[in-house]
Amino acid sequence: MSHFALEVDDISKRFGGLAATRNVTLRVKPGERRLLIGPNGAGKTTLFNQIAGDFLPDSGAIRLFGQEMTRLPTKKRVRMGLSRTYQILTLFPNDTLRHNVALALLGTEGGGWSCWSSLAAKRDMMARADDALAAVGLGDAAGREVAQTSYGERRRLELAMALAQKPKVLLLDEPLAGLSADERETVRALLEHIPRDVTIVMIEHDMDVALAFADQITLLNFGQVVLEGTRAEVIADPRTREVYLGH
Amino acid sequence: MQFWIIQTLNSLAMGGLLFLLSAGFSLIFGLMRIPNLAHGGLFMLGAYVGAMCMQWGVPFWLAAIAAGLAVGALGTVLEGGLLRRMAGNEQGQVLITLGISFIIADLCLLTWGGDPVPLDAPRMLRPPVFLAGFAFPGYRLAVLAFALIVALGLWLLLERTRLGAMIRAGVDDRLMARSVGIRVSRLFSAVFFLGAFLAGLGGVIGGPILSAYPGLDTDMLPLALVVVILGGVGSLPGALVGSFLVGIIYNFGTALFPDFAYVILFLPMVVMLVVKPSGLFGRVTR
Amino acid sequence: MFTLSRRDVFKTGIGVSALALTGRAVRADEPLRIGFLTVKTGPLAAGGIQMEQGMLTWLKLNNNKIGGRTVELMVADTNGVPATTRTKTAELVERQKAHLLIGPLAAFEALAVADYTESHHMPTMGLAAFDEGTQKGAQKYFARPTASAGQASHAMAAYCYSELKMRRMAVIADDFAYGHQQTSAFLRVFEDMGGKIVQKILPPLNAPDYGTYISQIKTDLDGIFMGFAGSNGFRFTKAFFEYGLGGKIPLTGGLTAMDEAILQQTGEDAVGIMTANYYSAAYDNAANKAFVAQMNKDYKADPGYYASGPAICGAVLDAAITKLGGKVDDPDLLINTIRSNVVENTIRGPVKFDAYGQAIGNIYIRKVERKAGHNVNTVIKTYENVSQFWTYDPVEFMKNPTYSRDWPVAKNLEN
Amino acid sequence: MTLRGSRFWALMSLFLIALPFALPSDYYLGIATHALVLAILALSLDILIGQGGMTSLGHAVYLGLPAYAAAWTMQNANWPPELAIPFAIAMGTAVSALFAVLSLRARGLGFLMITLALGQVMWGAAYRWVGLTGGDNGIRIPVRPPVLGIDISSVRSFYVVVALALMVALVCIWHLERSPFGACLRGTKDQPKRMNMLGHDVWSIRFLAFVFAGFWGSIAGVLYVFDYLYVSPSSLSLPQSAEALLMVVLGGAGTLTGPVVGAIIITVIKTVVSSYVDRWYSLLGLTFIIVVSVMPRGLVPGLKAWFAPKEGGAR
Repeated sequence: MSHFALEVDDISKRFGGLAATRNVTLRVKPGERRLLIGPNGAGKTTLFNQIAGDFLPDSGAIRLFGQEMTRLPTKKRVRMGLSRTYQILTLFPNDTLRHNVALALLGTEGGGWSCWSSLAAKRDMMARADDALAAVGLGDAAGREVAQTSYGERRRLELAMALAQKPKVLLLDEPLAGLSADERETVRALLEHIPRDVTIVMIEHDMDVALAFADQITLLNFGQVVLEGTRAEVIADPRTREVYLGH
Repeated sequence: MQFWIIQTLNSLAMGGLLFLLSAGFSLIFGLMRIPNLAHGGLFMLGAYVGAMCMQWGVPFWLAAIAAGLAVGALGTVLEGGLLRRMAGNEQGQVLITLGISFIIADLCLLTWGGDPVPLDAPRMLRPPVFLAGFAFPGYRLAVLAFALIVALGLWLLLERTRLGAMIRAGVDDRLMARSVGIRVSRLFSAVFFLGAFLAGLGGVIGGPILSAYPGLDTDMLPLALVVVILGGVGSLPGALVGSFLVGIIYNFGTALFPDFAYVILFLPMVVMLVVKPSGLFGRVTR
Repeated sequence: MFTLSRRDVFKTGIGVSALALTGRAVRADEPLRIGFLTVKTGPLAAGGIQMEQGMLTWLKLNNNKIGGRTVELMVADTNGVPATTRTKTAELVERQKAHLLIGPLAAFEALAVADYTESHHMPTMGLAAFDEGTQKGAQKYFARPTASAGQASHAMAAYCYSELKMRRMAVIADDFAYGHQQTSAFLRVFEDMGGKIVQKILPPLNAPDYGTYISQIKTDLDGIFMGFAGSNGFRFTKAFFEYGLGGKIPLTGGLTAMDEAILQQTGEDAVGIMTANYYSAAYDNAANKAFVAQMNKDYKADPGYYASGPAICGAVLDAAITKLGGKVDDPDLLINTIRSNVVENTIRGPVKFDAYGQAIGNIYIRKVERKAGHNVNTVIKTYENVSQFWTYDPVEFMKNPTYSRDWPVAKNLEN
Repeated sequence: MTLRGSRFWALMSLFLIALPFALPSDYYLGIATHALVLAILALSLDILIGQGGMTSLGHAVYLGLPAYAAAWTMQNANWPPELAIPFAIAMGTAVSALFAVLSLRARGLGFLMITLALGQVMWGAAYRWVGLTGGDNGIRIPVRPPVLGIDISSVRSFYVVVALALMVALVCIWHLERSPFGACLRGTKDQPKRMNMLGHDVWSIRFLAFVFAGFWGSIAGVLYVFDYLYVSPSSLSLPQSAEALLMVVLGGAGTLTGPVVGAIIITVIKTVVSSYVDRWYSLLGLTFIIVVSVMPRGLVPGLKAWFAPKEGGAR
């Protein structure tokens, strides 16, 4: 069918008089690492929100592996293989890390309607939650409450939750935001190790890590795609300087 | 024809009364997100204090101001002493304001007894006004006029003063208000005072129509809720339009569909909440 | 705390064993324990407080004795909530071992405890005016020395038709059972005599304002009958005058439309309003004069509907228990004596009971007069020996539905 | 954790078994019964508040409506209680499903207002629809009928029924709390958007929680009418809803014992303390203010924190 893992086809979105997204087209191949860059307010997160289904575009289409999902509710998109992390941490602070990952697993695997059996007694699910945590180096912390972990650990928990869902396409919204140099290196290594059957679209401001990671880069400004290309192409293009530095 | 004219006048007069009741409620609700369930109690307390002042010989309008100030002061104390610590704790606020309303109701009963206490309108406003062959109470027209004056005053306060600008900023976005250096706690005290003042004032102005009696608080609070839900939380035009809307629904509704009198106000409230939870003029969505 | 619970255990033990032996045998010098159900908190407290004042005043005037026995009055506050009334009744009966009950205030409260008091064989002096209590729902251990909801309305209707020569009238009442029963009773007698009720308006009990209803009142009426409770009669009358209708259409009313409790507040607007009641603070007999004087002295208020009821209960009980020589341990004997007695000198005049436990007595038509800046309900006509069934045959009467919103059907409404 | 769990159940069972022996008379046992019926109502409301973060001010609907349904079918249609009870519970639950659809349009204070408005509509209907409900006079049941041939007319036997019902409710709600569904429900309370992004159907989770609350509320409603043998509009009024809310918040939302403790305290103030303190109404108000000021999360979590500081997160 389609050769693209994620296909954003000419979508636009207006809020009142303000155009948040203007005719954005994005075609991401399976296994690709795509980086979205652009100054604050360029519409990167707004674009993510539309891909995730938080709100619907006014026009255009969004497809996942050729399957139409423009108007599907978020939960269906997740079941189709889309996962996402947030720039601002949204975790369940009074629960354990294991519990957090279990909620992610319940989201894709179902089983969340069971009202009688104990969640803690779902050994299989708990084991997989622990595996997911171990994969991001949090194996020892599985039983701790989120409130008792460091910021860097929470960033990794975000990643563990998304990866536990075995996504086909993963949207990462600034996974390095607010991390120290050491932590950044840890997360970078984790990202490197994500297998290539997961397609990744990432928003990131840390150019050192991000540029090295990305296959293709898309530059957004004022809700529009300014240019798209490989690392070298985008760095070389004068429009990049223009967008970031303003003339 | 006469039916329509006189019920329209009734609706407007009641709308005016409801505006005096709910403007303060809306203000507090909108800015501080506090569902002040003691608002009915403050309104009733205003009516009793006004009646007491008038028994001491204080003229009506002065009594209204005095009751407003007294209730406003009480509101400020309650806000600073109890509610401020509950910021963000919705259930806590509900519980505390309910507790306050219990105490106000009980102490009013203890102080003024159970019998209704009448409040007399100023003498010159008492006789009915004759309009095209039928009589309409002069005082109710005065209440309408007074409500419009209060609305205008509040509008000027909100739109033309620095305090008003801060309040509006706070209603729209509290974080932003804080970040531009508004001292939110003092602003909250001021708004709570204003809201409670309006409740106390409204109690006295409404007194000649409603009088002061035990249960006035629980009769009035749901009306304030309906007004605010219909008009939209934290919006002055919303409170005004909501008040007149409730006046119209109540007067025409009970006249045309008397069988629905007990639910006439809550059905529109349900419909509004289901269709447009933010109300007609609501800026606050959740 | 500990001692309290131990004493309770002890008491319970005595109570249980005593009950097992002799029913309710207790020492003779023991006080007469009266459970008094009233409302002292919440929106219905106005009437409840007056009830208590009336009871205390009567006891004070009678040296705190009924039938020669010292009274231990156990006052319970029901908050006007049926569930609480039920609990409080259980407290009075089971924990405090009341010999008899007086109250409660509201009809729905009385209905909530009716089955309980009956099954516990607890003699109860009812005060709430609801027709069921002494008609189809009549109970063995129940006696009401005041009036059913419709009892006074019947007389008012007769007075309006015969004496005031009214033919076209409107009725307005609170939209709840007590209001319905008052207006339906009025409607029945008035229309049976030949009059017409052309308009029936039922504002909700918690109506914030009567303006909208007053605007609907027809202008070509001979009179209006009001079936209001609490402070609503006062609020309606004030609004009636505000809308310029005062003096244009005569106002009449039932038991509580222009009660003494709201009479002063209504001021000059009240003058001329005629209401029917089993009592008036202006009724002229020695018992009432003393009662009113004491009420004035202690509470600076004229007794009305709520305060008078317990005082009448006091007199009725006094006569019955005196006759029994102070013995109140047999509930059947007590209630039968109460119901078979004729008491001449209560503050409402003579009282006797019908076969259903409802008092037969005078119904007064009272007209508000202003004397030295003070409103009084002057008695202008006395209907003697009025039964709750008026002049109808009780059996025939009770074949019909109980007075309600829908019965009797108002056939002459104009719209 | 399991140890603590089993200790809780042992204490709770002991408490319920000991109560009839500890209380000096049937009168007090009757009050205990009233309190436990309301405890079930408070527990049901706590599914919404404590687990789901949805503050309802109209929960008395699920007390009053099934009470009316049971009373009406038994008194006016002569249904046996074996039929009337399931019917009443089904009806309360069905209405909760309908009201959930309407209420879940809004969140936070909007939700509170809409539940309040729906409650007022039901109250108005009960008050005004005299032909069906008897209006303010309500519906009486002369004697408590036997159910399944078991005589429950005495105070003691009915206490056993209520205590058993409370235990069943506690066990079910305890299971609910620990279950995957409970975890999801609490997730929607803290982070609804994230739950959505994790693939959960947030609306349906809330809907189901609302229906659960309606179901357990309806059980309380049926017990209520069997307890008082009377139902009137006051049992689905705003004060009754507010009282249920107060019980939950006073005792501590999101805990199993909190709503039970709240129900007991408020019932005791209303029925026992009010016999000794004239101004008990003020005292009730003062209690709310003090408890909320000193222990914003309620008595049970507050006391736990008091006695075991720095344990955190205990439920």
